[in-house]
Amino acid sequence: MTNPNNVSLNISHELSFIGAHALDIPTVSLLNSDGTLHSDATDPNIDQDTALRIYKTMRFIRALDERMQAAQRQGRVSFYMQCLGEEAAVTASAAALKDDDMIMAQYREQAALRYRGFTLEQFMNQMFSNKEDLGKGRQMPIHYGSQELHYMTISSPLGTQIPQATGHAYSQKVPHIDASTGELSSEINNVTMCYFGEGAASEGDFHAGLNMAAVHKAPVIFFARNNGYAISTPADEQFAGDGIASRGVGYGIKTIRVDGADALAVYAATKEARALSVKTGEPILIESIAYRLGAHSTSDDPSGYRSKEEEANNTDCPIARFKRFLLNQGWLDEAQDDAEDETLREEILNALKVAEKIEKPPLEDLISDVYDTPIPSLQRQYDALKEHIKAHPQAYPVTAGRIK
Amino acid sequence: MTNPNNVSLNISHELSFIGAHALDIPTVSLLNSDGTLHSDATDPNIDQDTALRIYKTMRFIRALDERMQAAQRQGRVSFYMQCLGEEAAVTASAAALKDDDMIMAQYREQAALRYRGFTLEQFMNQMFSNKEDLGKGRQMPIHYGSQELHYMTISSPLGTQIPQATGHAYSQKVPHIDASTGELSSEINNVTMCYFGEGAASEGDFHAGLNMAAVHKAPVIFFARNNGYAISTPADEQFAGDGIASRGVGYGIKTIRVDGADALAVYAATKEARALSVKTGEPILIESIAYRLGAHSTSDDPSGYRSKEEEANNTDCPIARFKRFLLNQGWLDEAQDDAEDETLREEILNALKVAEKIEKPPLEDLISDVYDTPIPSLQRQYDALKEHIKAHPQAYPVTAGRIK
Amino acid sequence: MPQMNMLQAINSALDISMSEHPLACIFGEDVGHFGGVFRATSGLQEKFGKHRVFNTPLTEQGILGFANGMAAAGAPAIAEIQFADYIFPAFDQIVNESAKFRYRSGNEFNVGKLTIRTPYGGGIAGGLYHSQSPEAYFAHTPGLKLVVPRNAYQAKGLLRACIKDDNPVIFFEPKRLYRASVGEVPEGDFEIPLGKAEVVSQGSDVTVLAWGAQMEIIEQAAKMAKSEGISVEVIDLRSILPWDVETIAQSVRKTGRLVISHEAPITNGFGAEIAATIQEECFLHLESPITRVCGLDTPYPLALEKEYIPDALKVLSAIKNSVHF
Amino acid sequence: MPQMNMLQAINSALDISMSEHPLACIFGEDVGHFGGVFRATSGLQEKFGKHRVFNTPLTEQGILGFANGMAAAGAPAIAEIQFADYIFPAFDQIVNESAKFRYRSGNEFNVGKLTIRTPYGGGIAGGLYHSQSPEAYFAHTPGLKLVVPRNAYQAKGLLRACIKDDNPVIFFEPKRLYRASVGEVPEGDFEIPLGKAEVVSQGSDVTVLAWGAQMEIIEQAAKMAKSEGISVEVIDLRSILPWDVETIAQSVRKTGRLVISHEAPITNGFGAEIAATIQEECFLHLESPITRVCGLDTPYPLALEKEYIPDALKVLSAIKNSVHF
Ligand SMILES: Cc1ncc(C[n+]2csc(CCOP(=O)(O)OP(=O)(O)O)c2C)c(N)n1
Ligand SMILES: Cc1ncc(C[n+]2csc(CCOP(=O)(O)OP(=O)(O)O)c2C)c(N)n1
Ligand SMILES: [Mg+2]
Ligand SMILES: [Mg+2]
Repeated sequence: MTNPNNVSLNISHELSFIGAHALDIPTVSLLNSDGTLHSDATDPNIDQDTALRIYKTMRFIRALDERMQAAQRQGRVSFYMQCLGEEAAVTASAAALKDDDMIMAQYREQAALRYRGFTLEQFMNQMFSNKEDLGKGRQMPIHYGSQELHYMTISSPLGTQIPQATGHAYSQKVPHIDASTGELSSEINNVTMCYFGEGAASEGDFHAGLNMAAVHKAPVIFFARNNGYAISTPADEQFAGDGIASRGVGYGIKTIRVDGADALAVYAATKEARALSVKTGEPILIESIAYRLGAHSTSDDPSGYRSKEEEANNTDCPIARFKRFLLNQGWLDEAQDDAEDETLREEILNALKVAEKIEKPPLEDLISDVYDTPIPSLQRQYDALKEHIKAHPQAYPVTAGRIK
Repeated sequence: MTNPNNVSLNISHELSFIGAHALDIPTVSLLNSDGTLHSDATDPNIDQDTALRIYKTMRFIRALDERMQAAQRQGRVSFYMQCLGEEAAVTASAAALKDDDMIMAQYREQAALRYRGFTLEQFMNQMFSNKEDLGKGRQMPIHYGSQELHYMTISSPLGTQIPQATGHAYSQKVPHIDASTGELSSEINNVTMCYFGEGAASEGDFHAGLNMAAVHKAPVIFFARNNGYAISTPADEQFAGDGIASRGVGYGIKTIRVDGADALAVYAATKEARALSVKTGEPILIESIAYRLGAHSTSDDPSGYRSKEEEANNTDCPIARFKRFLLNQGWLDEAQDDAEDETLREEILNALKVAEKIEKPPLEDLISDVYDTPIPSLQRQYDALKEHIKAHPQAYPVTAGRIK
Repeated sequence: MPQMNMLQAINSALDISMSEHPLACIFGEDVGHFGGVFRATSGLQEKFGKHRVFNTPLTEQGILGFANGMAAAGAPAIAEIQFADYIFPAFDQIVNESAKFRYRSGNEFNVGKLTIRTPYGGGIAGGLYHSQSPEAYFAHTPGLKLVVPRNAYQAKGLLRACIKDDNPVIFFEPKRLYRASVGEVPEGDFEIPLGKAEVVSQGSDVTVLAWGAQMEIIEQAAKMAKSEGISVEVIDLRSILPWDVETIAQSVRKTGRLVISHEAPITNGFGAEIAATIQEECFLHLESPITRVCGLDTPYPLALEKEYIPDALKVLSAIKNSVHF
Repeated sequence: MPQMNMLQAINSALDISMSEHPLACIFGEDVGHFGGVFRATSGLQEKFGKHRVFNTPLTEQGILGFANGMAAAGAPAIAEIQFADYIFPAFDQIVNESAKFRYRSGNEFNVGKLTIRTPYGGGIAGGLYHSQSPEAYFAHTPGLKLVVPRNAYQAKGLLRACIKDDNPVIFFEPKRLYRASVGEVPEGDFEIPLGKAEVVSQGSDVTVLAWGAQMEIIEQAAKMAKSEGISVEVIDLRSILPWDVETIAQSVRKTGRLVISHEAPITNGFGAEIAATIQEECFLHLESPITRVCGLDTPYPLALEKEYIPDALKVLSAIKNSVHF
């Protein structure tokens, strides 16, 4: 569009409005519910190792989610969030990335982290905010992060990671730009993957992040998890457009909508998106459609805001569907799988028992990392606190015994 | 869309992306540059009185703009912003409203205010921030506002008026809702008109305002003035979609793009938008395409960022085009018009000379209106200030003589 | 009088306010059918209709923008921000818009009918983003009023006053006390005036001042001090803006000593303003430096929350240091 | 040494920083080809390329979100907010994100490479929205550093230190002095350490403290006071966070008196924190109350700006009142 207003140039002399839903956006689905490919589907030719890695990740997350939900009910952890229903969306999209592509997630994407190799112990240490937690026990359960695994630590304020992902991705592109032409001189090594919910997509940060990515051609994949709810707020009280995908054209971003309970469709779409993005630098928007099968978090009970009928009509389990695919392919032995699942569940319970007994972080960690090194006033506050605790050790049992 | 994810339900088995510019958005134009209607154009059947009121408003604003630009160069006012090139966009859209529809503008819409009857003296008093200014001399020149004329006082932070317009419009709808059905029980009396630039449309507030208006069906007309520039930033460094209009579908908002230098097209589109909105409550997005013929403001010089060629290619004067239409209609006598313009320019100069001599607001106005009534601490600060000024009258010549 | 917890008291104030004005609306994330994540708006959508009590999309800047517009149209706009930690995306709409609306227009327009409700504060294992006490961020903003209740009774009376006040007000609700604070609260309408502190218990040796949930802590410290023979005058500030300089100054002129406590980090918290003003007002009466017992200058932590918070023991030590200076 | 005005000094610091790190980027509204509305980034796009010095869309929250992401990737991100009055849409990204990035992640990630530059302050007939001094809004936020230079030399040395510092820093530029402050500034690289105040001139009767453009005013007041026989110690705070308690306390222990002046409204401005801390640190040395000479508690006005600002005459009166208490 080579005119100052940056708009298309066709002129019309007739007064007519563009319809509120003028775009026709399909949902891409490849796998039937019985685990066979739709007859006319593009076969993504997934390899056996990747497929099994996806499957085992999903199975792990399901087991972890069930265990931790129960643990919260027992009062052993304060809070938990399950991924129920969205395991394929998260896992298969992460599988389509390179393992060193940065992931900037919202909070319900523990499966992507697991896919990268976050250990059972690491999950547990975070949730029990003990001294082994990489985050030093500072955030609520499920706020994971790992520099080593290129998984940005989760931040509770919604939407903030969206423009951050744009800036992060842009920075990865800079070394590939030929300063004289302004063009890419080589394929970009990494994309940045940005997950968010359809609720968070209402934040102003969403608008800024997508618009800037389009204008500056930042290699970022925006992965919108439309699971129908933001806590109690249903999608039709969240937006009036056709999902999140209908927004892509407003930013000039190539967009695709996928069945988020279909691991193959998610995998194929994300792989293609990544390939496009590293070649051109341009961002891609993917909207995944899957129903939040569980509660928002352990703090809520969806029976207060959604009907039994609706829940009964939406029970599509992405793990079961993918399992059928693997069985059809002959890549999985069901009996062995069941046995592994059994063992896994025991391991999880044991890891929980270990992690809940590990002591909390030391007092130093109350003030470290506010700055790269503590500023003088904070150091003084800390020294005074140490004296106070030494004077009243019985009141601060968690740290008193360990103060130097 | 009756599914929990609030998306259209067509399924595809083929992996293909929606193009970054999948919508084809025409620009509606009715008047030829010679002031005749395009042969296949929908005739909006504007009446003579309205047409002349539009024309005289535009002519007034052009004269005012030229005079005040010069006055700033002479150091008589500190700042000014011209409407050059966008007079038709602003005036004709305001003409399509009812005079008591609230207007929430950005800053370059003085023509809308004039159309409502803001007097030359009122313009001048604001720009000279004298004691007759309705705004009590508190804001920079061009930050007009009038409760009587339903024109919300201009606020410098960009984009903030967009969600405000949504809330304002929604509140006007509330009395028309039948509480038992949730449906409209009657046509809504008023819409809210919200003007903003294509630059301001990048703010997060834009996203919030449009999305909320669509979800809550607020009778608001979003009028995006795409004039190609935000200060020095050209539209193609502002967005990568097809103008602002391409965003409508993402919110589920009916949208139209008009030639903003074509008063008839703007009038017709806005009239139609208003009619739709009061009937259904739904918001409408109008994008006006017109080139900012002048500088951003008196603080800038566009030769630093746009080419002579571009400027030479974009000289479409909306006033001249509409004048030709009026002449064709036989509604205007050119000689009389020229004479009126002459007189007008003298009146403007005289009004300027009067306004610049009117004294500044009294000291009380430094602290009134922070709250409905001054809080005690502020009253104490004021009392101390009064004493200080009384002790040093020579240092505060503007107020010292008038302190009680 | 019936017993209510703080949530019930707030709900009752909202109910009365909605009945009072036909255009009044309550909105925010999840406040509709669900009644809010803490259930403060429970039952109100059923009573007043989906058009007057409704969920918004998830955008705090949008909620406040919408609220400003509604208030400017003359309708009571009662906006909820789900957690005070999430009020920052709305900062521009509050600080640059709500606070300056009347002034910049020369009173042609105003948003006096705006009330923002938001749960704040720690002590609930919420970590960085479910624990903040951001009142001081707003206290530097002429045009706003800021109010914090300490119990159910105060919550109802103050919230009613906020909604009726003709200025934009932020009402910070101490979420730790939502269910914990139970007491007698009149069923009907009543108001507690804004801008007035309350001397909760009289004393002669030292004045101790706080607001909101922190009142419980200083009252506990005052009791401990009493058993050590120190007589504490306990004051609830209640309004942060405007704040009641006179009541505090009068008390400090009597006791000669002042301890201020708040949960937020100490640096540039509202305690700073109080200390700065009172050292000036009471310079010749002060027998020891004014002391602040506050959160440390760190983000709000999780595992070491107990160490972080200004608890009764820390307040007690400050009281003793002040008295034995 | 060459003479530079403050804009040239800033431009030079930016130029050096861009040469130093191949991934460093400068971005913001109109900073590209145009060189910024004040021309602080003039010539830099031509020198370093459009991919490293570029205009952003008009979204402050986006600019800061983008900047946080870039800094998290390890690249120096130098973001400009066109006027400090427009920093509030980015408040959440700064206060909830930049400031807490390192802490919340246990130092797995950080945005230490972030520097925000923004012109602030009044005295230019800018009214409500081109005059604000919002430093105090950020001063309540552990994790941030805040810096304000008083002249061209300081601007270059401090900005270089901000960019090299491994924490997110906001650099407030006194726009009234952009062209007015001219002085000798080294062509080459140099740094002025953060967190250190500077005693600009020694005195014995009273300490007067300010920062940024307000330094000019207090220096003028100090001169006027001198002619009335009062010896003023003038201090430039330079860094608001962390701030140099020791230098101020030492001075006040010597003079026994303190006057603080800032342009921002008095209530909960950063003067409050200084007064609160110093009355505690220097309690036994204070001979008169610490006084603040600040903006009134109103939005920033236009026609009556002269009456509003804390000018030299007002500072002088406060000095005299302090000395003759
Ligand atoms: C800025 C902000 N506002 C509000 C919240 C509170 N909150 C936490 S999760 C949530 C709903 C998010 O819904 P969605 O984005 O759809 O993600 P989902 O939970 O469905 O995965 C809300 C409102 C928050 N964390 N941050
Ligand atoms: C929040 C905010 N950021 C920045 C500015 C400074 N500013 C004033 S006008 C302007 C450009 C606006 O461009 P556009 O919206 O296209 O309107 P136009 O001037 O073209 O009519 C900018 C950046 C501002 N006023 N508010
Ligand atoms: Mg959701
Ligand atoms: Mg523009």
